[in-house]
Amino acid sequence: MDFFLTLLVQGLSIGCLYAIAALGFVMIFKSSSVLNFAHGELLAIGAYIFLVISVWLKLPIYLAFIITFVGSFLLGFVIERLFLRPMIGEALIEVIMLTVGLAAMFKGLLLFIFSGNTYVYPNFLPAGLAVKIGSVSISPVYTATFLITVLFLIIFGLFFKYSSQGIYMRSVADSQTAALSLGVNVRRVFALSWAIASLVCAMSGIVLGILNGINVHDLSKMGLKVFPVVILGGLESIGGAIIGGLIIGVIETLVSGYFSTSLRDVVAYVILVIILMIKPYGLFGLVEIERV
Amino acid sequence: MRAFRGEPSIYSNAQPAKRQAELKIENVTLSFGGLMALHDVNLEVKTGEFLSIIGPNGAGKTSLLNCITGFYHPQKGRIIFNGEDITGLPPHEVTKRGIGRTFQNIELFPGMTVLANIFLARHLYCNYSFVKASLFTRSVQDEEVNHRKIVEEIIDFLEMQPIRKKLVGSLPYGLRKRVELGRALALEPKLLILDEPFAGMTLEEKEDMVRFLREINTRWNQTTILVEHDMAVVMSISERIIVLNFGEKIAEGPPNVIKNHPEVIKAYLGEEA
Amino acid sequence: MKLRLRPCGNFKERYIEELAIFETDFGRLWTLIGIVILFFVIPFLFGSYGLYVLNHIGIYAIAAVGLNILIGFTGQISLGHGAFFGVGAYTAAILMAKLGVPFIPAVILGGIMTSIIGLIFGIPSSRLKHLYLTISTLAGQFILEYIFVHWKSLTGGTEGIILPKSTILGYTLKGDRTFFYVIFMCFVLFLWIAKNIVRTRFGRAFIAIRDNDQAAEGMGIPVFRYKLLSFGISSFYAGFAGALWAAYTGSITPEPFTFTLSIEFIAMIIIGGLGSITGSVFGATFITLINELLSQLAAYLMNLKGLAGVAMTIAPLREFFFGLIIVLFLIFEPKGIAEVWRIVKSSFRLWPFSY
Amino acid sequence: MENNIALLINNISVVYHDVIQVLKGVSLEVKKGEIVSLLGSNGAGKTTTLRAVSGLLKPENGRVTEGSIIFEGKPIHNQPPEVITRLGIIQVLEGRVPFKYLTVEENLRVGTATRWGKPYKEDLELVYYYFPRLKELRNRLAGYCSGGELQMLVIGRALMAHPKLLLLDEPSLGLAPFLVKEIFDIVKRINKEQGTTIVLVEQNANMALNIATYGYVMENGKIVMEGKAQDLKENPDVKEFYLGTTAKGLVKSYKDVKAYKRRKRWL
Repeated sequence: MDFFLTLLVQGLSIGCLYAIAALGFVMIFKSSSVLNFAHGELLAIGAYIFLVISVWLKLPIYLAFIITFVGSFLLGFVIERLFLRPMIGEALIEVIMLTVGLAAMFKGLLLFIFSGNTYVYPNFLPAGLAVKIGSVSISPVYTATFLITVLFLIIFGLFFKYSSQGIYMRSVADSQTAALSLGVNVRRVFALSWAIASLVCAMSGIVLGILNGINVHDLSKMGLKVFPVVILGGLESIGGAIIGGLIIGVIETLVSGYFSTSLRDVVAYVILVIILMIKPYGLFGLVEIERV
Repeated sequence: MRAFRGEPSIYSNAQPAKRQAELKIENVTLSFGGLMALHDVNLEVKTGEFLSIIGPNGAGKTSLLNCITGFYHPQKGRIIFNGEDITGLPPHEVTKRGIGRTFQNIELFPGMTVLANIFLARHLYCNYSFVKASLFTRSVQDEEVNHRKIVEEIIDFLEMQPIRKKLVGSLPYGLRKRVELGRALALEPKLLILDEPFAGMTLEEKEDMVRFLREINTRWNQTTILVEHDMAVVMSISERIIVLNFGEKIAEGPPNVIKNHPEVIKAYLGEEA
Repeated sequence: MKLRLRPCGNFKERYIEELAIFETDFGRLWTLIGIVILFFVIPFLFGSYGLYVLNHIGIYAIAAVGLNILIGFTGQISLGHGAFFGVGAYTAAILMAKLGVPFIPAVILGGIMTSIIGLIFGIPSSRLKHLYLTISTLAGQFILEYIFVHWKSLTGGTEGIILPKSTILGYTLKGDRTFFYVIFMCFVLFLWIAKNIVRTRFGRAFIAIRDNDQAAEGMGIPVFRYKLLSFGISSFYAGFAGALWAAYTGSITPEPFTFTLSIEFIAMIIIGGLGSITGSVFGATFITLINELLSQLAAYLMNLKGLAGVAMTIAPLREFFFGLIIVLFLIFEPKGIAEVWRIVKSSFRLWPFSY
Repeated sequence: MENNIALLINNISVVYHDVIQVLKGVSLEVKKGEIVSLLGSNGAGKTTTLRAVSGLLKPENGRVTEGSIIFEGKPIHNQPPEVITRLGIIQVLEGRVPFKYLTVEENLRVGTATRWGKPYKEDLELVYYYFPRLKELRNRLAGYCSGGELQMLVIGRALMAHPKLLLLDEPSLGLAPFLVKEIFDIVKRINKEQGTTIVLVEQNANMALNIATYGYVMENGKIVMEGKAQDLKENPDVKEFYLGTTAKGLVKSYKDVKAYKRRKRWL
């Protein structure tokens, strides 16, 4: 039983990581229906900016956070302006393919600069975050992840449901022409969503970095891991991303605990296919409204 | 004798027996998530008849058409076409049995030309196998040419020659409706179902459309069901009219009866029609 | 016989004339000349490395054409074609190495096996649409990859399989030139079949499903059956190409059949032009050449004495440039090489009078 | 007198994709506070004219190549829609394009995009005042609303932007007769009570000329006729080809449609 509990807690913690890694992805999808294949690379970029500032330049942690966030926010802006804006109006698959190209570019650049080595951050999390429930103890990293996940869930939930900017973003994803006709600044919406997404990615990248160390290959793989997570929850749903993350995290840990570690990576996809056959729009996705 | 204008051979050569279309709808009830779209609707259509269905928006007209054509499946009731129960069949099977339709919001294939759109409807009558098609044998060629001829006849008939090679996406609304009619005709339907084919048309285009519909109905005995809001059109071309309101049939009869039916005036036409 | 030239208007008198692939006898002539050059000149122009690259282009082009039928014509995006290519390769390898099946049936069975797998992974398309379907094919990719690596008794795990020499009717295929003929004969045949499929009722139904599946259903097209057919055809193409590749390279490991290969296939058809058979060939050529060029460059730098140290760090730039080229292509010519080709052709035809 | 003019379209030509010319020298003039209706057959260029004004040509790859469009004294042709909508010109698209996955109230809130950050509660009440039905539906997804409700929604959505000039494209498309009447009544009321200038593109010429003060007839990318709404209603050609009333003033019946096509004199 203890073994199961340990696995469960571990799974939930990993699930939180997946969830937080998925947030930026959902952000972009919700405003422009683009599947971002460069997601993992955005995570990596955020993590590396933080690494450079906190470890190599030895600036204080809070400053490192601020600079990373501002930097990645701007980076998202630039990416949108340089690469995605010329694609407005093109078919979706071409835009998706463009993010594939971006992924290759970023990965190549990161490997060129940092090579494939793994780096680690210094430990800066306060020890007070460590929690012990009965015989199971949770390390500070996981507590922090959990707190950040909940925080983002609330912020984004409120943002998309109630704020004007959030509603505009959803309207653009729904019908660009109608949004244009009402004066929604579609280009600004896109730019903003990439900027915010990139910021969220940086946050997730740092969290992942604290836990597993920073490695280009690992982080870019994480970008693919996000797909089953968000699809499971339903592409448009923030809450769904979190629940999807938790489900996949728990099942993966249980499978690698009880069966074999090699099954770990593939089990997420098997679950995904099974769930999609039962619920074609994920657990919480919008069911397509079709009328003839 | 050849008409001065295109006369589709699928009509002029068709055996009357092939045009038989008896539709019976018995106690059809349909609801979406608690919302009653159709309630206990009964109706009958005979071969060669021109039936119109009118009613306010959201009265269930399109839902009824969707039930007939298999896009929706009613919870209760039966739909019988030429003696066969077609209630649970998927749309493509219904089409195969001889029910062709147009759609309310125009469901054409925007990336294809007018010609290709209509050609697609000949799919039902392309009989060659996959192997033959991939080798493009002589028999496949002959069949293709044959269908091409029929498509051109329909284009002629609907006076669409100038736009044959245009992409449908670039056409104005009224013409798209006409392409949709052409596509439905190419299915050689026994029963033709038209969902608001006159919407967004000018008077002139409506006249053209009336001309086409009347010709296929009177000359070739095409059984037709029409859903339409334009009273002038409905009153002048239908033999029988059915009025739906809130998913229920509130009136049925020839145009002059419907025109003066108090309930219809109240629910649909407005005080002064 | 009257030579048919391009008319300045539409003067065709019979519908059969419009069915022809080539509008003029010049088109037919050029194709004939092309085929003659392909089989009688090119094999002797290039050395073994040149033929090696060409053979890869031919193999990838077959797979890309198949994928284009699925994505470009039917509108179902598959991210699993890299693995499908692998399924074909493994099937052929296992048949040839373990059961001693000769080359021709092994390659064909490779295609058939893959098309069965493709059909299985196409089943979700009955319920899933758009991106949800795309991701389920991604799942297919990873599940197959897992099988390649972990079903050791069948696939040999990471060590892979070494294939025996391929023989056709007792004649042993060896050397790049012999394979060139085999590959490009298949290439011409498969291209022709693809052209035929897309210009008959099957192709029309595919396009209809891509453009508007509801309306297609209303026109009497059994949508799910056609989606499956499209999955079947495209995975047959991929599997067949994979089987050829396995026979050509002589040994296989799970390594090449990753998600990256799937992406490269998609890059080929997008750069070539979605919904264009010829475009897929251009795309396959382009991507293969870029890949070869970049790795040659990296190897060249590696061999330079002074640069050997730097070369290791320069290697990742290969990936960077690959991405950059895709991005630039998409931004500046989103309709693909097929569109460029069309423009070039039409301006050549009308030269010297543009417009 | 000059200040009285809200919109002035001065001899504009519009070209799509750099090759297809749709408008060939269209001029029209809209006075403040009036309703102008634009009649004509499909493909005559009515929608294109509206798009040229609202700036929605660009996403369709179209461009005003000649002439000018002046709104309240400022040239606005070939400006992006974000700029034009902020001047108070809002187009209601043909075929009702709702945001299907947003609720009715969220749809209305998108209408405030031009005035981002300003309070919107009062505007919501105003829309609900004109369309009480929308209030009942406020939490329903727009994708599940019926045609009439959607038409109310898209007009209401445009009202949220405080438009000075409202461009309505075929509001009666596919609506039941009594709904058409209701919608037109409301449009007329909005014009009266809010002082909104309205340009109305409509196939239902009868209704359109009833509420309009001035009318234009377009054919083949040109204006072929213009005049006071009253005068147009009396014009025999308009009667025959657009209103469908015969000389006696009775509503035309299609019973006597001839087997050949009649042609308009001015084509």
